[in-house]
Amino acid sequence: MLGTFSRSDWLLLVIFSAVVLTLPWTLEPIGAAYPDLLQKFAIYGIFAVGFNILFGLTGYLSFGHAAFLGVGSYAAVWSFKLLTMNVLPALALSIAIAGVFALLIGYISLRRAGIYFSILTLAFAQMSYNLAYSVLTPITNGETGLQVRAIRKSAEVSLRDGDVRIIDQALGIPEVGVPITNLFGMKMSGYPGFYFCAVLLIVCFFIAMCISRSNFGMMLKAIKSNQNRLNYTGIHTRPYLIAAFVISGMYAGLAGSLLSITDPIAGAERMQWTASGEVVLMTILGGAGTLVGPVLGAGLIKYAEQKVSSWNEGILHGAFSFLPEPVQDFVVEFFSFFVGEGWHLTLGLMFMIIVIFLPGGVMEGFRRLRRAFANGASPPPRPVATTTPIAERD
Amino acid sequence: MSVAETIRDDVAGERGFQSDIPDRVLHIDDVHKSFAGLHALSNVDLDVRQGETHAIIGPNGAGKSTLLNVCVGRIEPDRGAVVFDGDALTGKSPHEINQLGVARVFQTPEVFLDLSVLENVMVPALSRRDGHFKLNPFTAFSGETEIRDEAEAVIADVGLKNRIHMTASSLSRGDKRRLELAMGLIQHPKLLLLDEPTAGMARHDTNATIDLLRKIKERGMTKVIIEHDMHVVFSLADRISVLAGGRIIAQGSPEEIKNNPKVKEAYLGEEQV
Amino acid sequence: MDAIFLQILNGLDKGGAYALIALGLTLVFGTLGVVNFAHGALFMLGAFCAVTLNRLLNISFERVSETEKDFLGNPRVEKVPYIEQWFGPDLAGFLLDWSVPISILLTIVVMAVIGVAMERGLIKHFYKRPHADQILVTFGLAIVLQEIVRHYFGANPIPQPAPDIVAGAANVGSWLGLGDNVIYPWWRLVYFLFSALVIFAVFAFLQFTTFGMVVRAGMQDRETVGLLGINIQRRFTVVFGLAAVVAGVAGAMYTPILPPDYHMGMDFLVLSFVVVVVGGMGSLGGAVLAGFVLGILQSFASMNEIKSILPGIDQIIVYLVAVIVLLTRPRGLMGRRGVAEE
Amino acid sequence: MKILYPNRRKILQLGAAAGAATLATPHFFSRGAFAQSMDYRNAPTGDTVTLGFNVPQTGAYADEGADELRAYQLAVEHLNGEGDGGMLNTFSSKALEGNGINGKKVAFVTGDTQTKSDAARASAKRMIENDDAVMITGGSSSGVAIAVQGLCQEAGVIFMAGLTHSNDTTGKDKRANGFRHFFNTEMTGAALAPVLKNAYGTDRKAYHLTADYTWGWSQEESIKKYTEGLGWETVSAVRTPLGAGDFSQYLTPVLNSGADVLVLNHYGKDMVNSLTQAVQFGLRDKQVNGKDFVIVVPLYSRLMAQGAGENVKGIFGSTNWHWSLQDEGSKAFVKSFGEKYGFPPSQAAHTCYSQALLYADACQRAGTFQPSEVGKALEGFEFDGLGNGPVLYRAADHQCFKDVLVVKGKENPSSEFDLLEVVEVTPRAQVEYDPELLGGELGPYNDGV
Repeated sequence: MLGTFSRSDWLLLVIFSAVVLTLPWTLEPIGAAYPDLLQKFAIYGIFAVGFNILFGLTGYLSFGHAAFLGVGSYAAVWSFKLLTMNVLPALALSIAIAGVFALLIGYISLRRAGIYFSILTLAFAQMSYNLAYSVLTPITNGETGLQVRAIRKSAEVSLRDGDVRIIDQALGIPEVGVPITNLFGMKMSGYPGFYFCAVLLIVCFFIAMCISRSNFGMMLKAIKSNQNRLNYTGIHTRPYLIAAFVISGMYAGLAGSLLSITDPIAGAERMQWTASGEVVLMTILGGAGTLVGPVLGAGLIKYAEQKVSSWNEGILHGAFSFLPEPVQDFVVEFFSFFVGEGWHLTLGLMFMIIVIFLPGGVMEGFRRLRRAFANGASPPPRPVATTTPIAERD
Repeated sequence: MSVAETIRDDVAGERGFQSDIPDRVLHIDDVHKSFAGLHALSNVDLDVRQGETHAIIGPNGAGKSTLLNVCVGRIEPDRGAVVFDGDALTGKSPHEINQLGVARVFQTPEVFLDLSVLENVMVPALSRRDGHFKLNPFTAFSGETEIRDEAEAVIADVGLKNRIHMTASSLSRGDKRRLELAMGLIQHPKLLLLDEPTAGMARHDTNATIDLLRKIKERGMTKVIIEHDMHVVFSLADRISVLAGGRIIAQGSPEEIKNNPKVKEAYLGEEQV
Repeated sequence: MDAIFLQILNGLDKGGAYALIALGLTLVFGTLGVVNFAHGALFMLGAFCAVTLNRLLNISFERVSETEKDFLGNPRVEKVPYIEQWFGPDLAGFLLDWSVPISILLTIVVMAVIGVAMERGLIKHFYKRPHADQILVTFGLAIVLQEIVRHYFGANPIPQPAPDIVAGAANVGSWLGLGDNVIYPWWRLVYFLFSALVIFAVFAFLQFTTFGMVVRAGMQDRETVGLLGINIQRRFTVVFGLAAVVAGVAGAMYTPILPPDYHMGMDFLVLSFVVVVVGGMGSLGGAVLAGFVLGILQSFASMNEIKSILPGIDQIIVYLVAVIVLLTRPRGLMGRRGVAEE
Repeated sequence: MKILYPNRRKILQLGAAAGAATLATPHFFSRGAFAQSMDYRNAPTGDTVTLGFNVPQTGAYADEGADELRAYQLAVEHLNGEGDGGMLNTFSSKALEGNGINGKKVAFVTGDTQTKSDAARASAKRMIENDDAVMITGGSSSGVAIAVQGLCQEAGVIFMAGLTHSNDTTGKDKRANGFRHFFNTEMTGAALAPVLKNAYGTDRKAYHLTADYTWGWSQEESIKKYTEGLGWETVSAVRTPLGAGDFSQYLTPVLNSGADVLVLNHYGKDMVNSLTQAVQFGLRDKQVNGKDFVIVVPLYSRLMAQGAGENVKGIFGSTNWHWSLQDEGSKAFVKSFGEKYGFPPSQAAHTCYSQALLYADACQRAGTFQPSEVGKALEGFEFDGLGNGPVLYRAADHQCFKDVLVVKGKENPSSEFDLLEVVEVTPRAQVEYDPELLGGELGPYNDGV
């Protein structure tokens, strides 16, 4: 496999890795270089890369991927509560359980295609969310979210409120208060947590790249292009689709697991349809079907959510303090519409502008820029229609 | 095998119709299909022998495409059976039928528009080699050199060599048809079903296609061709069946068909023979 | 028995609202082929038309009160609506009391304008684009619309009382010879009749006008209608406007039941999509049927007797039904082959 | 003022001094994780101290969040000696001098909780990790409060809870670094029950509609406990999905249940909708068992009650504070808030303002911002003049104990803000309970080093 990567593929991987690992330096100027946001970039990057394996390659739009994110989170926290604070079992457990869950949902949902498939996945995710929030509280701790606790003092305390951590106890690892997740003693919060997520993001990116360049990936692309034809070509498309669904479900489970690893709490709202919608938006915003696009999209949306929402008027006044007073007031007034509590408006406008002017997402923008530079002229309009523009030859 | 055997014997006994053909590959037995009361096919019996090129002709709406669709599993017949090489095709899904060795070339090109010409041809080749499903996310597509060589050869055969890296969506309609043909050929099917392979092609392209199909014939591939263009039909066919109003009204060698009065009647004013 | 009867009423009432929202959604999808995530926002805008009319009627001049003090202890500034001064307290009182039903007139005009503007300015360019793009752009638009509403009206729900005469509950039981405990809010009965009327009107419009015939033909086979040389563009615009108006009046009339807030469109969005899909994408009859079926099932699932057997069933019933329907009937209750399946 | 300044400076540096070694050093080498000299997390080094205000700015509680933010901004002004000083003048502790806290000017950063635990924690983390906030405060729901409280415990900063009413915040989920001024469902039950007895008698049958999540259950349990203690019977308690919108299918069964009291354990939008619809169903005008049918809304929010309009008339509930209170503290707060913003503050605004002041005062008295020291200054602290009469910050569970207001929807409101009237101020002694009752453990303080 490795031998058949082209030189540009290797280059992409190396550049991607370099960029991801240097984020704590490069994002400093835009105020995004702090552990939590960096972790979120990496985690949601993984989520979006995985989602893209399903949506970008096969064209099947799942509106329920958040369910796997949630299941992964819960599985990880339960691993912390029952087994050990070491993150490796949590990772394995999350991926496995999310995979099984995805197999179940995928097996049923993939009996349908198009918008019917989307609604089936949405229905499953919403059921998971509603139940997790209410009836399943013994497993999920409902609204408050499932948290890691101190070792319980007696078996009467419910497992929600007191942990057992069989492995850690057996190994005699001492605990003071509520312990922190670790990788063989290395704390998984802060920057070590980010680097852990970043390495996994690079691994996941690499796997996605392999898939995209593989026979399997080619079949998925052929499904997107013309599923019917593929059937007449002797390919049974459903197992391919189920495999893609499960793989992307496992990516989501991994992302959910990392959310719990960097911050050991799992809440039901991670499964809500808005969370599923978010990953769809990330992928389309960055550029569905491209490798880097989803990661970019994830970064953009998380940045808007975390940073744009925090720019209050005071900060705006600070930023525009070089302007004369009346102009400054006007400018601040104008911008406060879009930032702080208005950050949703910015997000909505961003969606519209990108999809209207750059149908292929941010990556499309980069392509156009590159073409513009290469040609030294204005970029040619991109053919949107897939019908044949060329008349009969001869 | 035994089911097919029985069917074959029954049919042979009942109808006394070309009693026993040892090298018969495809056997269509008493197929009926009606859409909302309209009989698209009734009592269709047809045999295709090993290695022959069998043309099905008939006026528009005669049921030719429906018959082909029944063969590839797109349409379930109301009654009757299609037996291929000992296996009943009726009730099988399209991919299973293809895996048995039946490939179809579509009338309106059904290619993978987002993929390149080369990829379009390699996908069916992989299907032939790996079967209907193989989980191989780490087998590099670009590492399939053997299949690529073969695909390139087939692409050259159909005359798309200089378009090999173009996206299929940017091909002209005629080129898409060549691509269709290549996708069928690369599977080396036991039986190739061609639905009007030259429709819409210019004359010299048509001739090139005829030459190509002749060449394949030499390799011993069995073919069923639905065709309007009598020039193509008479250049290629070993035997011809004539379909009209959902029934087979005549069957025989090109010479016999040419002189069959019923055929002339059915085609009167429609096509020049 | 009474309980079941009441739950059927509840179901019909809910179903009416679901059907009205789903109707426009499926109409737009069936004719224009556009998945409109901003449809919920149109429902919300309709509701805020009612709020706006109420505010307009309440435009006041200020008068410093001689006797009363405000919360800071300063003399209270009283507001007197201009209409009270112009028309006298009786008529003004009547107008304010009936502001929700009256607002339908305003809603129709405003929503038609918004619908046409939206179609001309944005949706039109997305007919040929993939559904994913349509979803993204309309979702973005929905966010923008609701943020604008929030900017002017705040995030809190705004009460919109029904006219006094239909504010209370009707003793339905006494009409039908059931017990005295069978009472039902007047306004909900009004809403049910209203939704039935609107649904009927839309169907009649599509059934008995030439325009409607073309639209129905378009839903069957868009390309052919285009080939007939009919100016399909203009008709699309009208269809979108119609869908916006239906969603809008549904929202305006719903305000006494659910005090509107800027987010109500999103709350209804997922549900209305489920209704449309259960009914079958692009099927008007299916949308109405599914609306009522889901409404009634949801009501029954909330009964204590059922919840005690299946805890949490009322939380998931809608989705559960959607899954079952889609697995047994691939294209929903009344969907056609090939629509939205690519 | 805080976030963009350093960044903009950094951009300028980037332009001016290319290759400067300082730039290449990431955040975490230069400060924080490896700086051992500090004895607690985010110790302020300059002449300002940064507080983090984490409130819902989008979603259903956005207006409440906006009101909280207004209160915080007012508090910051007063702490820095601007404005009229508000409740600083009536506060019993005189440690604060109007020159900031511990001589440092107060700066603040804001964030959006979106009323989601994940978003709230992410936003709090940003303030702690990126903006060096030394204390986090705010929020409008218990789920968020508990999630952020847990985070602050791990990170080693103080959390001053905003509006959170669930018992768990200072019960099962209490943390050493977390403090709550707001009351809880236990107190609501204890305060409300006697008033209900006086108004409606002891022979009542109650029907509960409860929002199906932790806070709803907590509320239902407390009200049941105290009303059943009075002799009321609980006919049924039905869980309703959060954000159900239309509650008709849950309301019709009430008609035939034989119940004569409907308890709505809902908050926010759920409360507005269920109350509006219950009134439409004629429940307020009904007669059952020879008695007038009544509705009770145990936790009132004046801001939210506005959404229910006239439907709140005559309906009992409890609240943490109300602007119509006539003590000096409340009057001072209403005056300075009203003059600045043009309308009276909500209970959410009041509790947030108080929390900001209480934190500042504790720091001042402790002489440091170190969480363990500040916490000790708050533990067992008795104060007055913040609008609730004499209050105790109990050491055992970091919960404030104060008088609880029982209110009723006003029959003849004089303005759009004048929706509730205080019918009884239940004295503190009556709502106190044993800290062991609600379980949980504070654990040790975490200074974050």
